[in-house]
Amino acid sequence: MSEDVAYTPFELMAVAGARELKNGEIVAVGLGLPVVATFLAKRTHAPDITIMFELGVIDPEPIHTGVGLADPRVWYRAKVLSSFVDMLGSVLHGGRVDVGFLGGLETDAYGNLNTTLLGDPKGKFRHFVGSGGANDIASSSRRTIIIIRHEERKLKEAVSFITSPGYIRGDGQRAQAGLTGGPSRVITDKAIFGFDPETKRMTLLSIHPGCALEDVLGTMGFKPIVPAHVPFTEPPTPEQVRIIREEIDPEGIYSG
Amino acid sequence: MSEDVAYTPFELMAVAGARELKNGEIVAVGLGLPVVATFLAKRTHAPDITIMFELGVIDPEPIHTGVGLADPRVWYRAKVLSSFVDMLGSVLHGGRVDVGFLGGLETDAYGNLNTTLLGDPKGKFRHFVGSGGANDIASSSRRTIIIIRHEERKLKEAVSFITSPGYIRGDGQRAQAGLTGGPSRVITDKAIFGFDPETKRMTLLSIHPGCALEDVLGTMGFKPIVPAHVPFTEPPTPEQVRIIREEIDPEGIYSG
Amino acid sequence: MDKVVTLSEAVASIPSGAHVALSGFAITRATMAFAAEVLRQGIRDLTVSQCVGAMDADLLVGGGAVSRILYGGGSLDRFGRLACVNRAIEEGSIVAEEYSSLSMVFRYMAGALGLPFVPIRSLRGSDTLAHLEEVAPSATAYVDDPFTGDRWLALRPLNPDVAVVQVQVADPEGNAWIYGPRWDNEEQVKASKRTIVITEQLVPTEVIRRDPERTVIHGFRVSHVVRLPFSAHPTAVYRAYDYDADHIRLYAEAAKTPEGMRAYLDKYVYGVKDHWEYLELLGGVRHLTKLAADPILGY
Amino acid sequence: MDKVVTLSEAVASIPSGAHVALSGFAITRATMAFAAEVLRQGIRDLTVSQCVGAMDADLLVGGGAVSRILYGGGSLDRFGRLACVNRAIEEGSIVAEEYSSLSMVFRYMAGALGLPFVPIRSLRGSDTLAHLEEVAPSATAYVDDPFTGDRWLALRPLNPDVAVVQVQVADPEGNAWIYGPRWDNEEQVKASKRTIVITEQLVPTEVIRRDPERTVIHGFRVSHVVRLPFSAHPTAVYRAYDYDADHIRLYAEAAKTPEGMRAYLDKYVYGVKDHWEYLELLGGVRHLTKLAADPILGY
Repeated sequence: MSEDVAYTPFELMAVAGARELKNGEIVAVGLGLPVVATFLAKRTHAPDITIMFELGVIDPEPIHTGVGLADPRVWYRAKVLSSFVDMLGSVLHGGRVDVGFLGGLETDAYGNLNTTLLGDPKGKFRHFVGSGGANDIASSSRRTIIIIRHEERKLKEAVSFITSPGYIRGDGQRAQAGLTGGPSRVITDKAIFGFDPETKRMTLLSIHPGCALEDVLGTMGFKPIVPAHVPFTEPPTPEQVRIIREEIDPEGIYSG
Repeated sequence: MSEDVAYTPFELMAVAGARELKNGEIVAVGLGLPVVATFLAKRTHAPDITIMFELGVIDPEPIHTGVGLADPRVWYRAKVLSSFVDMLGSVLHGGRVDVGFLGGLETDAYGNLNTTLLGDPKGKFRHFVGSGGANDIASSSRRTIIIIRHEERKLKEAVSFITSPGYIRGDGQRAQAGLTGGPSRVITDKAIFGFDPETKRMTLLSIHPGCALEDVLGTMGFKPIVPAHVPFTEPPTPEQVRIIREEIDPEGIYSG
Repeated sequence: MDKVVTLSEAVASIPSGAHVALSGFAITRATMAFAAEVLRQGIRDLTVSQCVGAMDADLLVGGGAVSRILYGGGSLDRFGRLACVNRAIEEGSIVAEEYSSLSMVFRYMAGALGLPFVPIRSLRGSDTLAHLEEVAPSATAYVDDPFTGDRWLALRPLNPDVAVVQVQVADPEGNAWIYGPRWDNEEQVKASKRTIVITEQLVPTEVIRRDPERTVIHGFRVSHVVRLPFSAHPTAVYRAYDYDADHIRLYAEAAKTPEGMRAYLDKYVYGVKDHWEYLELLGGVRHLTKLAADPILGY
Repeated sequence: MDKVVTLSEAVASIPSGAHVALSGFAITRATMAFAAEVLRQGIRDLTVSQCVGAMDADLLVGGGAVSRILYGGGSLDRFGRLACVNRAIEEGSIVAEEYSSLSMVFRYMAGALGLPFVPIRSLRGSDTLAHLEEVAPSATAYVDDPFTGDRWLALRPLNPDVAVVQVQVADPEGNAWIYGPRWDNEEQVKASKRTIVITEQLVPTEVIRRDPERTVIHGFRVSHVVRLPFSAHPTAVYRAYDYDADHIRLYAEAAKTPEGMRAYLDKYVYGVKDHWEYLELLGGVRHLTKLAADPILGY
């Protein structure tokens, strides 16, 4: 059975991400694992998913791996090639996006994302990619899913700079900012987290096979809510792993 | 010379309209004589004029006469086929239109246009075409030119319904409505009018050859400002008449 | 996902009282077969909207299916007025929210982009606005520019229940191309809760993927796809067929009086079972062949 | 009207201190030849803007021509960071107004449509907005929805002095087509006071008239048309040529240090007279032929 399948942590993350997507949903994705997860869902249980890239691309069928959204390789065989106003305006801001799939430098106990800078914003800092469409997707999607490496420096009590708001500091602060939706899942290479309906604080939902609770908690920068019973994450099926390796990411660039 | 040329009143109106257009200007036109006038200008002294139709057409070169803007005949050989948002939004509301060329059921002493209804708006009335893009063009063009038949019922002290504002009732009322620009000329089959810089009331500028001042004033519903000396309108040249008859409106639908 | 259905199935999805945005402009790409089927199914109390009124709205109003119209004015171009719409306005039998072309499309655009409102320079100082404020007090408001303090007219976003759009090319998912000017159609589709696509040509998605810059209607917005030839007749579909001038004249003449309109409806709408019978009544293939567009001219 | 000029003539029309909107997105359709010529002509103190920062902005910043950047963040995709832009921000040698992709394009859109401001849901609750309010207090404000009373963030319209856009097809008047996604380019052009079109293919207006639905740049908005092959190199132009991965890696490595960047500029920008010499330095026809796009794949 699936226990026998060998898979990488990234393949497990991609599969866990794919399981979060329902058929017929409209998904806004940045590049990397989110794309692998979304293509996997579309090729398995959710064939009617609509995949949207912010710069103006819907439902491409790439046959070569691209270096980023700007790479024509990822536009290949798209159904729509248009613009930011069309994608981020009429689809996202217009309220049509069900799921926003985001990664980042660091996230925190309330699902805020930082892709802008590390260090002291007022003093010495190192500047990175910034928002792109991430802030827009985090602000207007019905729900967002965060995929991030499970490291202490990446999972903090509070990010040093909020590029894309999650629940901010909890206490209804997201609603006060005029935003609905918010993060529903955080998927790492060790566990899957949700958010407490009341406090909006990150809550451990499942631990990946082979990981121990101490390991999960000992390698993050804050203490999430931990329920009495925490199940193991369902591992990938052989078919899911095959599709990732043979069809979606044959060069193993994102999931290797 | 040109005195010898036989021409119809409509041909004279078209020529007078063409003379108002400068090379390089962007012109928003409805169908009919305004189109004849604009194409004439483009084929003579103003080859770099940009002609725009509200529904999404730039610089067509029709070879057949159309029944209206919706007729594919008038889109033939266009450089751009797009949309209302592109034309009326990014070109007109964006502030790029130099001249709006309008006709109507009736206009008045302050250059307001009515294309909506005749009769009592609160009681018995007959409803017509309404605004289309006319109100937008009258509101956002740098200047507008009105072409209309010279009849008492069409040239009134005050129109019964302002579809497209001119100077409203004068006294800076147009500016109070947040509008700049306004009508610069009214061209009829008997005369050409401008507007007084102060009062914004219609002012007689020239009388077409063969018309008498009494005839002009006696066949309109209000008294315009009449300067001491009123010249005759310059008649069409043989070349202008030839271009209208042979190239622009060979079937004489608009200028016959 | 294959969304291809018959016209009657697509029309049956529209409840009485719905707000329907129509793709027609005067005598081009008007949803005529759709309008006729709406009348045959007895759907009532519709709100219809389009930037410039077209023959589809006139037929629906003439058939008594409309209680409210939002439009920027309109006509049958040189064939005449929208006689049924104008008569209904004059008699007060429908509520007419009259706008300008830009103010209508800005309302659709605001609805499409999720803007809470959109400022506009048009309408101010006009009786069109004064009348609009009476019949639709909640459609407009005033807002101060937070940067300059200037006062602007603000329009409320418009989100129709369904857009019905006549296109030249679509795939079974509803991804569609429109040849020629698109007037307000893109904004109508993006503002509407769902869209019914009526297409001349039905192509595999493979064809759409060959020229995706042309895809102005996204499949995910579409609930039904209907493939029906000459479904805009007697209006024109650029690059497919020309308008049927004789039939539009016949309609314009009939529509001048309620009796004439009644007779037109009895013969061309209620007198036929469906669009196929309508096409035969016109003279079938022999007549329609005369309307086929020239591949270069597009009409 | 024929507006075809050389790149140096077009660049010479841009005064120091101007606001220039650039068409690049990361490693695609970046205005590289333009940026190099700006540096050779010693134009300074520019404000540059684009929704997503690209290699063109990085080269201009690396060459010291930029004092302010408005962008939504950006990178060289997997080739690395925008090292020069990031270093300049870290050192405070340029002012950076950071937005998101949508808030940037909404500012262009408001400028294009003549809207006094545009409400948006993005940015609120973020440090991106907090930082923006510090460096550009006049770029944003708050406005109450006159229909619901809800408070919205409002963006000020953006009207650059000139848009510089890399396209695949243009005619001598500047009517132009863009193949592939257009990201913010249409809104940049429509918002800008004028546009410089840099095209791979120069075609007669006759060709434009054959497919006018594709014309996303209107000739009347264009002041100069430059026909220059591989003018986006080393970035990609869809359906024309692929990105030059080796050269981008070489650039990304060099840009990591001021010294490395200096050496890159001395060799590839100041070390050549013009774009033609640059192409020869790369290896001329023999090297460029390897980058030619496959007609089906587009890369």
